[in-house]
Amino acid sequence: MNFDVSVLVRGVEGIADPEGRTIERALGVLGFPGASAVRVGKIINFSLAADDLASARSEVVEMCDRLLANPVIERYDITINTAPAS
Amino acid sequence: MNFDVSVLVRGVEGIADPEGRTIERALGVLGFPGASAVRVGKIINFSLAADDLASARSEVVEMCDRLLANPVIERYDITINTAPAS
Amino acid sequence: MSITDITELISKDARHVPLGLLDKEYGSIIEVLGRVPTDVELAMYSVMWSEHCSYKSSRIHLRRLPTKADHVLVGPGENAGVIDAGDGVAVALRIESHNHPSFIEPYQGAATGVGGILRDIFTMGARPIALMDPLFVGPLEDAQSRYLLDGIVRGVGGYGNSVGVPTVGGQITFDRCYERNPLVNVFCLGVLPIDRLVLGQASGVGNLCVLLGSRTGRDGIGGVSVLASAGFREDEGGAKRPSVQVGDPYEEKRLIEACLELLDAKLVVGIQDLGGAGLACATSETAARGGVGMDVDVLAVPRREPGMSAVEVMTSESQERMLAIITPSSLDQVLEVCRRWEIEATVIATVTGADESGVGHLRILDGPDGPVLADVPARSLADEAPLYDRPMLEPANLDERRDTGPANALVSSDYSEDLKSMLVDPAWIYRQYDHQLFVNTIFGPGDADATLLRLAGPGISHTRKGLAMSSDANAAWCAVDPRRGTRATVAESALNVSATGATPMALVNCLNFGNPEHPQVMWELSETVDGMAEACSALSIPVVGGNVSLYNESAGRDIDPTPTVAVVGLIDSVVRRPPSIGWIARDRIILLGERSANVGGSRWARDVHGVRTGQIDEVDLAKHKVLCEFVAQLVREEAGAEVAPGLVHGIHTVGDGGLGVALAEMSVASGVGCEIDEIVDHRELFSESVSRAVIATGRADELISRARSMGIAAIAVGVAQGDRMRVSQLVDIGLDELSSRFHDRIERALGEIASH
Amino acid sequence: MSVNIAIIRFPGSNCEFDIEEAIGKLGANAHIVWHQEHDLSGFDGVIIPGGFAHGDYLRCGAIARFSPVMDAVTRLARSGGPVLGICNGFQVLTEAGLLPGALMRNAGLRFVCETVEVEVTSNHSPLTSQVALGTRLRLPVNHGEGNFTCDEATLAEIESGGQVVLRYVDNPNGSLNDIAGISNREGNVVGLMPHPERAFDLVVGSDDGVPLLASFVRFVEEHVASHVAVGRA
Ligand SMILES: Nc1ncnc2c1ncn2[C@@H]1O[C@H](COP(=O)(O)OP(=O)(O)O)[C@@H](O)[C@H]1O
Ligand SMILES: [Mg+2]
Repeated sequence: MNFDVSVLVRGVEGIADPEGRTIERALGVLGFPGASAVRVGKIINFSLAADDLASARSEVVEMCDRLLANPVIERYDITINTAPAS
Repeated sequence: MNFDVSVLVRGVEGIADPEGRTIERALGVLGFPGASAVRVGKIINFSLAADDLASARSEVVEMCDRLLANPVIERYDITINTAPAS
Repeated sequence: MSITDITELISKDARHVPLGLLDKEYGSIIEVLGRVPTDVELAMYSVMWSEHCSYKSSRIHLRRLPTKADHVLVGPGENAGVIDAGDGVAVALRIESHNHPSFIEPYQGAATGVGGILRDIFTMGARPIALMDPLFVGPLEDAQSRYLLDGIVRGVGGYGNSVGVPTVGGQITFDRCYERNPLVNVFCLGVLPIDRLVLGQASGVGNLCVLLGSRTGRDGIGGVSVLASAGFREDEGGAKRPSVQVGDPYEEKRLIEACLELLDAKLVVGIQDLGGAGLACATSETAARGGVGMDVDVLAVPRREPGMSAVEVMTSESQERMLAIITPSSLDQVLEVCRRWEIEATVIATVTGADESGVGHLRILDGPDGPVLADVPARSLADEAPLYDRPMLEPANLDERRDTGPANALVSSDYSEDLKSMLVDPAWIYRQYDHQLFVNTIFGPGDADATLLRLAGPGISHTRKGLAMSSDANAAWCAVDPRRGTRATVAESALNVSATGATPMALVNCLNFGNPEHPQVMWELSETVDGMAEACSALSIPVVGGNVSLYNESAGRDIDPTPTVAVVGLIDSVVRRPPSIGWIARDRIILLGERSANVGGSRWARDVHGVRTGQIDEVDLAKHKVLCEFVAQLVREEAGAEVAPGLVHGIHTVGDGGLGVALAEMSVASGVGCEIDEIVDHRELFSESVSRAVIATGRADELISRARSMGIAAIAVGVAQGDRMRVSQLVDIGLDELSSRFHDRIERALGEIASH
Repeated sequence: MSVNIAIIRFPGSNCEFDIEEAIGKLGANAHIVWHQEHDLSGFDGVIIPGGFAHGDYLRCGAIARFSPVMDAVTRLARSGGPVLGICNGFQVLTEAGLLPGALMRNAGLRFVCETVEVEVTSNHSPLTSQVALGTRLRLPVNHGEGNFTCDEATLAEIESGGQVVLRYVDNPNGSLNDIAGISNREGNVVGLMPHPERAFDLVVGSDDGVPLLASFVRFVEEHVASHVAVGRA
């Protein structure tokens, strides 16, 4: 089966986010002072061939732990959907 | 009112995604050959003070057009939720 | 309070234990204060009296290093050493380690290591113009070591490149002793007009302390006491995560510019960076150095997160912050400069006078008139940590370890293959670093034995002088004999600098060692300091600064003693590019220095045969000094004249990998092979006896007779020619293969090019 | 008469002093201008130097284009004034819409600092107007995001319009059609990833950047002369 996987990787709470801060400052200068608490993350989309949803999920968890996220400073959220048959 | 905004910025179709390609290769090497069509995007979360949903949305569209995405290489998707009253 | 009272207090109260303080240290605190410390006081003592901040295990040894010379303006003890380079220009230099953080999170660990050392330099009033990054990781065959190397290199580049300071050199060592404890040392050098020199001192009762830069978050709390001052046990990486800091090079870039502008405008009385131990360190050190007190309003400190306690604020190691001491009348101008550079600036403290007995107190207040959370003699935090003369023990099996017999009995079936396996081009590393910014780089990484820069930079007067620098370390030599190994390391570094025509002027060192509670490690440290002192005295190179990193151990195994040194030298006039490590077809190849067939302590014995024992040759330091001066003179003649005498075409010192690796690198650099007939013994090819250099020349007789007239041994070993490297019956390798094995080593290991 | 060239300094610029020194050696007056300035009258040409204008976390040059000085740069460019962007300056000019296309992360995802060979492929720019077509130059590159890209229509247009002024001989970053530098259609605005100011003296290894920057200064001088002539007529 084919699955559409989306992994959202974000900094853990309390870790500084220089990119978010810079964007926040720039938005303020551009006339959007209402924006605050800007945080930037990364989203990784891919399709995955796997036997079933459970094995897809466990494979993606392993991918995250080993490659996609750095557990020391990042956390991740996984979304998996069954890909529409094409 | 306060809104939780999430802007997803991705490369437009047809533009190379070197980061996605590299991750795909690395996943293959690590023993996950089932992953394909890897694309990487950026997600920008922030809270926004605005009068109502419509004005929040139009403000975020403007932010995207002016700063958050480069239309030559990127497209964006906006999600806005009402922030839980605290 | 009586001793028994204190003992009783300690036994009831275990607050100090999780902070890494010993019972007797807690007792000393109670004795200093005459009472039980508050939480804020205790937290400040725990970070300031940590190994990392107080050098409590190493201080009594470091005193033996020679630190004086006429040109030394600032020696050890300040944020950086400073030397006079003439013409109103001074040079500030320092080296630091960021070992433990780089193991936990290689990118951010290395990045914040760069950030920290930069602040040590610009806090002296110098503009940072050069970084070097000696790195030590496990073998490339080990997957975790490859991951660490990749992250560390990205981190150094990610920070250095965008902060706008070029990384102009460094070193890379692969050895299994670093497998679970990589070392990231970072050297920085800055230049300044002498009259901008400023010290990290508070003075002037009523003066204000302004905190500049990033907001304070919960990053790196207890980093110095919990992280840098204890080893890693098996699988402990995770538990120490809260100490990870994230660097922001853009904030640092603006901080550099703002601080230099404040100093140029004479708006600052004293300034100090915030590094390990954060505000506790910056406030107590500046007050102690100036013999004054300080009232800190901890509520005034801008925070990144809600709900932070005073303890957290005082000990946070959030990056990119500085503390400036200014007169109240200059506040508006200071704020204006900071506003221009988009730097947050907040008055957080005032300078107070000493008490009737001459002691300046650091007081932490919760709000301008709020309750006093801490009141301690500033000096007791900064200067009065307990000093330990820890037990030392010479290892029992020294004779066996130093026996050169086993190494010298080794033979291989294919010396060509041995040599190829020993070649590593660090270009994969330095290609990821901006190494040309400021257009000063005459010899960048990979070009010569040392980096050579124009002595120039924004804001200082232009000269024709050159500034040479080399960072060196060889733990394998030191593991067998730390004293002799360190002498050889200093000698090698001085010769590298001399090979670009410069005279060595100053040295900084980073002593990376294992657990100081192991008596053998303390013996190694002590021997190393003695070796460094002997070499620096004999070669007239003052030690102007250093850093000690202890507890480099993993799962109970200490790393090999790794003293890193960086020598900086000056050359009066560079009007042409001096000769580098290439040669020209038909050059004669001359070896300067004594021949040796001892492969004890060599990389060949260690990496090819797994034999880690055997002494290296002793360096005759008096003779070595003559060699350094001779080599520098030869190169200066080529660099300083509009028309070069053309005696020296190429030069390369012999070090790690011996003559074989030196000749291979010269062949690859020039694209011309060589025919070496004088070397017939494989041991001579791989011996790492220092105090030797290879010179390529078209006028061999002249060169040899000049050398011999100085009492320096010199022989012709072969000629540069053809497209193969040939050494008697030992080695025969085509240049193409030699080049690809050299250039591709790291990429291949990382899978960035397919392996054969 | 020596011309006045503004070198724009953002808080994160870092090559401004290097280009100032190079332009000074060519006999023009180089002035460093803070990004908060609104007015560039009195300047005959503009250079945006390398660096990391505003930290460049979001996209290189994305925030820089909103600095007040960029309105003045845009006015000068639209009125035919010579504008040069080097490295980060090139990124700023594409973000500001003064040059077509965009610069993405290098194909290898690694920062590259090395000396590469480029070939002059068009004279239709201030940087190359005085340099023979086909000239090969050795110039340092130093960037993490130098991978030029654009859509097919734009590519066809810049190729046919002679707007590709420099091409890599051996592509270090994956850029489309080996593009190292481009000009606008009018030929007065030019951007390139390599650093000509870093190749300005044989002591540091190469002086191949001299003809390019000398060409730029000459172009500025001619632009001034033609305006003076127009003004008189
Ligand atoms: N980590 C590094 N960062 C930057 N440059 C490096 C690094 N490692 C090595 N280099 C550079 O590569 C060149 C060769 O290094 P090395 O093999 O240690 O030289 P040598 O053995 O001749 O002293 C030197 O110019 C050095 O500065
Ligand atoms: Mg070396």
